[in-house]
Amino acid sequence: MAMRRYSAFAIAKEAMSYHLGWERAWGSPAPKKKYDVIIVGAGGHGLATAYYLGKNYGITNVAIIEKGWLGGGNTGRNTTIIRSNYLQDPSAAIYEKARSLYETMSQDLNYNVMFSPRGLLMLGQTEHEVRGYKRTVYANNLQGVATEWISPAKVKELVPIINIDGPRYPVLGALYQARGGTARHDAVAWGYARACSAMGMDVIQQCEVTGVRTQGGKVVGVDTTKGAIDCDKLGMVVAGHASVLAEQAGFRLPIESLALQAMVSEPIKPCMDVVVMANTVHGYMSQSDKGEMVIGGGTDGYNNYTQRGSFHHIEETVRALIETFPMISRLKQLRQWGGIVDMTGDRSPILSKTPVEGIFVNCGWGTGGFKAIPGSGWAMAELMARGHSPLTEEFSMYRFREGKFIDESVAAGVAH
Amino acid sequence: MSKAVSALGGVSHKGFAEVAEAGLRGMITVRGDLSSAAMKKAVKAATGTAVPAARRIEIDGDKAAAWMSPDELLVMVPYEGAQDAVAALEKALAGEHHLVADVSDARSVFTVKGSKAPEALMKLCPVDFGTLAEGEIRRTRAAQVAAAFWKSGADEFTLVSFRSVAGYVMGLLEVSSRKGGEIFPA
Amino acid sequence: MSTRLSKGGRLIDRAKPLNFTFNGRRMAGYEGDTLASALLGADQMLVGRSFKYHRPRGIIASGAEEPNALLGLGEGGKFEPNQRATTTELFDGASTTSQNHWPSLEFDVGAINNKLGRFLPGGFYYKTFMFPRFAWKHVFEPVIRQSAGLGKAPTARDEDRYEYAYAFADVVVAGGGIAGLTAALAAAKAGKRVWLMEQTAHWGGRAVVDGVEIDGKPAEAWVNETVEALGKMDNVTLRTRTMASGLFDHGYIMGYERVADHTPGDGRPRHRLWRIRAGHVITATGAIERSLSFAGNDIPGVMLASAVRDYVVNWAVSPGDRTVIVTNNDDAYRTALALLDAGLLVPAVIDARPEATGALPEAVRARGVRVLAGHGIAKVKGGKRVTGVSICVQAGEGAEIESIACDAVAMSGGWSPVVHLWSHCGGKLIWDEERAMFRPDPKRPATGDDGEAMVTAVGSANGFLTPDEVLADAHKAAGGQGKAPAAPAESEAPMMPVWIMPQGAGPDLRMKMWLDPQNDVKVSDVQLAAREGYESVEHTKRYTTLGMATDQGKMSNINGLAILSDALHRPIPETGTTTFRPPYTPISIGAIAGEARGDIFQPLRRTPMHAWHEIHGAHWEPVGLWRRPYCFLRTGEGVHDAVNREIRTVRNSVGLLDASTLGKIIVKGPDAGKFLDMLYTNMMSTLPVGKCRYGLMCSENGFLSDDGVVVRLSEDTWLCHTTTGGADRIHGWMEDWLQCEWWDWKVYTANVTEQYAQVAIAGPNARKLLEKLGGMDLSKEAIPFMEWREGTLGGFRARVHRISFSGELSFEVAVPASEGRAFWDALIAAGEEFGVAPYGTEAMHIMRAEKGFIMIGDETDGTVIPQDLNLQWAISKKKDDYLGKRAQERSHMASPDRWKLVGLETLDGGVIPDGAYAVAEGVNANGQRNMQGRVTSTYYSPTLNKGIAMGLVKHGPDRMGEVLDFPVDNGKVVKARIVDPVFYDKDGEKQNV
Amino acid sequence: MLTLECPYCGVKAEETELQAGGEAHLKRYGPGSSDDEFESYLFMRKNPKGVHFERWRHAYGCGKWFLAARCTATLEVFGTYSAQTKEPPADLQAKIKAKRPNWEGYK
Repeated sequence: MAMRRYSAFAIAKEAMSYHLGWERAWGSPAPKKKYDVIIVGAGGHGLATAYYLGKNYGITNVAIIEKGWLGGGNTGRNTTIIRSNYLQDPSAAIYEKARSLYETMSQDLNYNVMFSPRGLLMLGQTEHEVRGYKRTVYANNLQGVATEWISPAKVKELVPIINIDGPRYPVLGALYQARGGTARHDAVAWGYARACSAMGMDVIQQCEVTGVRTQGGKVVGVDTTKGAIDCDKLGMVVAGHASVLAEQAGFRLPIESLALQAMVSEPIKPCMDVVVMANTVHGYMSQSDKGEMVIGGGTDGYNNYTQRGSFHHIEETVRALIETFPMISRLKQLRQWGGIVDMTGDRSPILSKTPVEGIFVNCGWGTGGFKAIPGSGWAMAELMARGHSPLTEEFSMYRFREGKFIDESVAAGVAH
Repeated sequence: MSKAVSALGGVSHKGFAEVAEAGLRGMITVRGDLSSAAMKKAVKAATGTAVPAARRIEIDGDKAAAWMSPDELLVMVPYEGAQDAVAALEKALAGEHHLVADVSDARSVFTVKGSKAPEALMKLCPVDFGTLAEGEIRRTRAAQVAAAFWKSGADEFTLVSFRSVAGYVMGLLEVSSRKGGEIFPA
Repeated sequence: MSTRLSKGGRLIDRAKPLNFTFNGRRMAGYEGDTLASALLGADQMLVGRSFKYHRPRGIIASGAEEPNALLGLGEGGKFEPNQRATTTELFDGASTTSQNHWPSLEFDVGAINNKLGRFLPGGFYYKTFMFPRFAWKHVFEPVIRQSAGLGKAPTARDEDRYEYAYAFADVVVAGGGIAGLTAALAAAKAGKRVWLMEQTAHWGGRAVVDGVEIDGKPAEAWVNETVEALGKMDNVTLRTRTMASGLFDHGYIMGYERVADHTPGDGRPRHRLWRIRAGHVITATGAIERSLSFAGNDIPGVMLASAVRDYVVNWAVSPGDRTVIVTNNDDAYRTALALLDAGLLVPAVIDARPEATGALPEAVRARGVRVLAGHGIAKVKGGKRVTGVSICVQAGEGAEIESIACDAVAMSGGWSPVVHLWSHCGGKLIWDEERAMFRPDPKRPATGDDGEAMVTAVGSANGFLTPDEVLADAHKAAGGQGKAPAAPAESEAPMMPVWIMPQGAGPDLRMKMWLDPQNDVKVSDVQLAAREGYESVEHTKRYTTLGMATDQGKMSNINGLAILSDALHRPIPETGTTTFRPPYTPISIGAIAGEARGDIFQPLRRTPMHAWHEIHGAHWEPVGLWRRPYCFLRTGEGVHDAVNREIRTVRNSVGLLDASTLGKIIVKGPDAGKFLDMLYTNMMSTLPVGKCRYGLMCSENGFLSDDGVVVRLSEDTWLCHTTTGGADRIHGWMEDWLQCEWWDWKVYTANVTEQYAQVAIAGPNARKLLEKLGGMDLSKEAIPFMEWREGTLGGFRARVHRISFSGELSFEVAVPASEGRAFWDALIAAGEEFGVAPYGTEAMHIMRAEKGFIMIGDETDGTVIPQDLNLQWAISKKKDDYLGKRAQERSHMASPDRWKLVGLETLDGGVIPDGAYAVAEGVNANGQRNMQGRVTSTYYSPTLNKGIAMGLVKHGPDRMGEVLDFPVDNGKVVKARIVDPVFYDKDGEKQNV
Repeated sequence: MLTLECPYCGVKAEETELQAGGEAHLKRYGPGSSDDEFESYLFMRKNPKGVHFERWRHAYGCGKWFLAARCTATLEVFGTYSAQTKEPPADLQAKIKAKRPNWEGYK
């Protein structure tokens, strides 16, 4: 379907007719018999993969199949942080690719995803952490990622509500990425879905994959609740449920599914313009455009597919953040929720060919997937179209047997 | 042994319950086969009590033996008697696979007294005080640290923590027993 | 106007007047008032501005569903934004302010958005603000942020305290209305341990307002008797002001007790968060009345019919003098009766149903009130207050039939069971066509650890709306024996679902029908979302923000769902609901943190010498939960100077390090040697009794995880030292292997870390100092390097190890922790003549770096294997296996291209910045500069008077003498030469004297 | 917020008293094993949406590791048992099978 441009003028024009003239943002097609490429999972990563298959490689005979509603998994459940200040080369490359694509995403998609490069700080609260972050700054500068180490005074200037004096964990400085920030998570999925739909791709919601069909070690199609669909290539992009799908295709993945929780406070007037991560105390916080303080912490320790986590993680996060931001004690928690994240052996993602020819897998983003969406889609599209991509090279699912890890916990306690 | 001091020097606070650091206590970790004859004999000799059953503490005057796990006991004696008790236990268990370690100085002991003592503890420990049996020792956590406690008198609990966190535990107990914080005001 | 009536008010005590302020204006209320009832009693209907359009907002409800009446309450360290006035009890001196307006509530500049409303439909921001690119962050977003956000941010540190409490019960009943009381009594009589909580300060819920009769008594009397009976039962705990805020897995239910919100400053904790483990949960959480969607339904003065009744009956407050009632059910007629009973005017009841002939409508007619069946409100007139309503035919398009003057509208769109707790843990709902409500599906409850239902909904929370049904349901569900409490059966005519009023309203009217008055979501916005393909209820919610306000859509979410379903021509159950997430209503973040703040925010582990360090200038460094002195500052001394002084003291005379935090684990048994050989890369089974050996431990993934000195205490007993951070982790690791893999091996372990205070006495004068204490022969012959002896030193029971991490003559002495402080004092006293001084972790780090010793956490970071650090000498070649060995055989780990440990020396003698990378030529496939090494430790060495560093460099040990480039800040490049990592006393002569 | 009964001391402990330890009954592969075996041992996990056998430690209690059979989709706990076993006890397997007829069984 052709895409009508969004703009202030279009809104003004529609306002004259009570906005009755707006068209669907994306179609609601029935599946065709066969596609060149099927992407399983219409979350941010899956939709972005499809989008770049079309945009960069002209592959548009694509279906994106979604069990529930598009963007309804982790894309719509995260704390929307965008950053690329990773330590290891492969991570910095793909996250910086993603961050740079976020810069122009609203214009590329003609959909305001509200990318807000408001600046992101990772607090150094122990000597050990300071050393890790300084190392990251040096690495980033060689990787083409603009980060710097800033003083406690500068931290206080950027975040007036912060308590930098401890006494337990005084702020000793911060790793600062000025072009890190946030975006509106739902809009990312919706914007991609609209763009994919406009390229003639089929976004098929409420359609669960029930089996993967292979012939002679090669994929030939999938069985779904809306019937069998054939394909030449299959991309599995189902955060949280990757193991279940891999099992259907007959292989196993080095991942475990865990619950990760987040919460928001009631909205208040703007008091913090940047994103702050405090890894010593396992908490991070930003303020949304609605005014809610968006707070996240660590994962549960046990396998879980329920999208509900254990409350004590919320408690741990909150008490730590109160120590650093005393004012939040008098705010109220509005809502908490959970998502299922899949964790690999080194906590870094997998973008990889698989033992089945024609099947590609994108999973294992753990707690950090949202920020990677455009870069992940870009790289995955290249991998699927060309058979290789420099951005995915190191993220093979076979790296574990070689002992070639991409470990980001080196610099920080948690990798969100 | 005047050089030996407890972590907090016996500090106490009086809120709706009275909380106090109870001073040094001889404590010995004993690991081994709890059902063996040698173990029974060794414990009897050290504390005058039987080997406690699972989750039980056997008390005899100022001595006690508490069940810590299926292969571990905590033997309690007066602080001054700990070294002799270690030696005696070692001797009694010789020839059996076992481990005896003096941990008297690795622990802090607290008492929580008063009719509302459970109200202070139920703010800290995820334990059902309604079903806590007489003579039961409960290993759990007190807020963010490991602890064990048992009912040591009509209106009294004894709580043991690691020594390094004694200040934290006393902080917890003081805040939890502060007046006005009664959970079930009379 | 709204006003206080001269009589009545079952909850207020007129003998106890209370003063408070609203926006600085003094007002008065009574004890028993909520902030909302007090404001209404003082004729303050306008209480805030909406989120998006800044429209005037009045009080709508009387409970948790209130979307509008959110106030700033208190001042300074007791200020809290967004306090819901309807659920906050009035107290004397309360200082309240309205929110989200500038410069004032009456005149708000932001209301310009209201005028532009037609240009700001749902989701408009996704379609615009995209050009120019920088403008979102710098222009549009700041404006949007400033106009959103409701209450002011608190600025001061919270002055209140909070706490947790744990409770256990067989049955937890949430809600203290007649259903909850009935269920609690039934369960208690069955011998169950029962916990009953009620979110307000009062028992009884709606029944007491509505004048229900139970067992022949007025509800109020029955409630009082029942509460008294429950209070006498030992197996029952009753709790008011305690809201069941969330249900979590395995019957974990959270109770949010507002202990002292109504008595601030009385020394009690403000909130208590109950964490209750329930065998079974009964939700008796009642139902919430729905609004009706007619144009202008957001104008102050339009309220829920039940709320109007509550204000009149409970607080003797009349929201208006002339109240028009609009309804689709019989229940709203009770409000008419209550108003009439209070002597107020009801100009008309507008009933959307074609006819209204039930007992309640007839009773109202009998009091002379006009009942207009088949009619609706076309629109409400007024701006900051209702002035009248325009009446139309419900089945039409909104043409005005007549206009009725009034100053309040009481609306009722039917009732929605409160299903939040039921749903939090996965309980499912079914659509009840007849009652037009989602109610709990008893076939699909949330299940507990046993796989069985863990929640039962009762009463109106279960969809029963009349007292007779409610009581019977609650009694039965709780396993009640014998007769249930009974109420006379009431015959109410069926309600009629009304999702839009009038049914044929055009776009102009639909743009004025509010679904979510706080966030300004209107009927037209939901229809727009449906039109644009946001068909999933979650899409619609997120696109329009429906139900995302601080009330989470309690009042009108169902209306939105119905409108979405209608727009998509699909039945309501197919649309479903959004996910119910905890908390039921917002709970204070302070309560979630509990007692953990200030000194007890986290455990602080202290060594026996901690207090000494504190009073002697310790500059602390957190290491795990410990704090260790980084250095000891003397008056006027900087950190750097102190560290250098400490190093010189050790190198030239003698220093003391508190090493008590090092882990100490006893490993004992016939298989202990075999076990340690698996744990360490070294051979530990061959270590002779009396000797010490430095050992390495790897994870099963091959990476170096910990190191330390292992001591053989006796034939079958070893003592393993770990790093400070490693003690508990390594002990757990040992137990893991012993319990889960090699459970037939005879080995016991004990973590005795805290049993000992440990002090390193290091420096050329170390022996002399210790000899002054006396009691042991400390000569080289009696206790050679890397050996240990037990004895008495100066009267202290001591285990003395000849080990050195500084490269100097060094003794590490362990004494019982209880004597640690005395021992330390003795050492300080004995060392006075040598100028002894304590040294901290930084001096220790530098001295070990001077010696080329690696440090876990510096040279290792979880990606380093022992081979990288040239520690092959510590890896036994004789062993078939050790933890990590197989991993280290993998191709990447066995690669000769791994970065390896070397020393680094700058060409100019300066210090390389920490963490700097050495670059190689060119860039990689992703355009990143190639790297060939990095700095792992770097210091200024006062001993050598120059910078020294260690690093990992590709093929490093083969490249001695090569110079590497380390780009650092501002385009500068530091050049450093690859050298031997041992900078000081290469032959180790000093430590072995 | 789970509760699991420690089979050693009988305490029905809550999750904050426990430490989770991942999939149970992993067979250790050391030197001499193939790359496949070692990779499978250390990284490849069943991660089922359904019945899962897993390790827990009663960390704040008796300190013992034990094993649990738990459903990762509903969090139902079928039972806990000793860590000193190579595979789930037969009676537990039978109990699970009875409750979940579609369960493909252990392994």
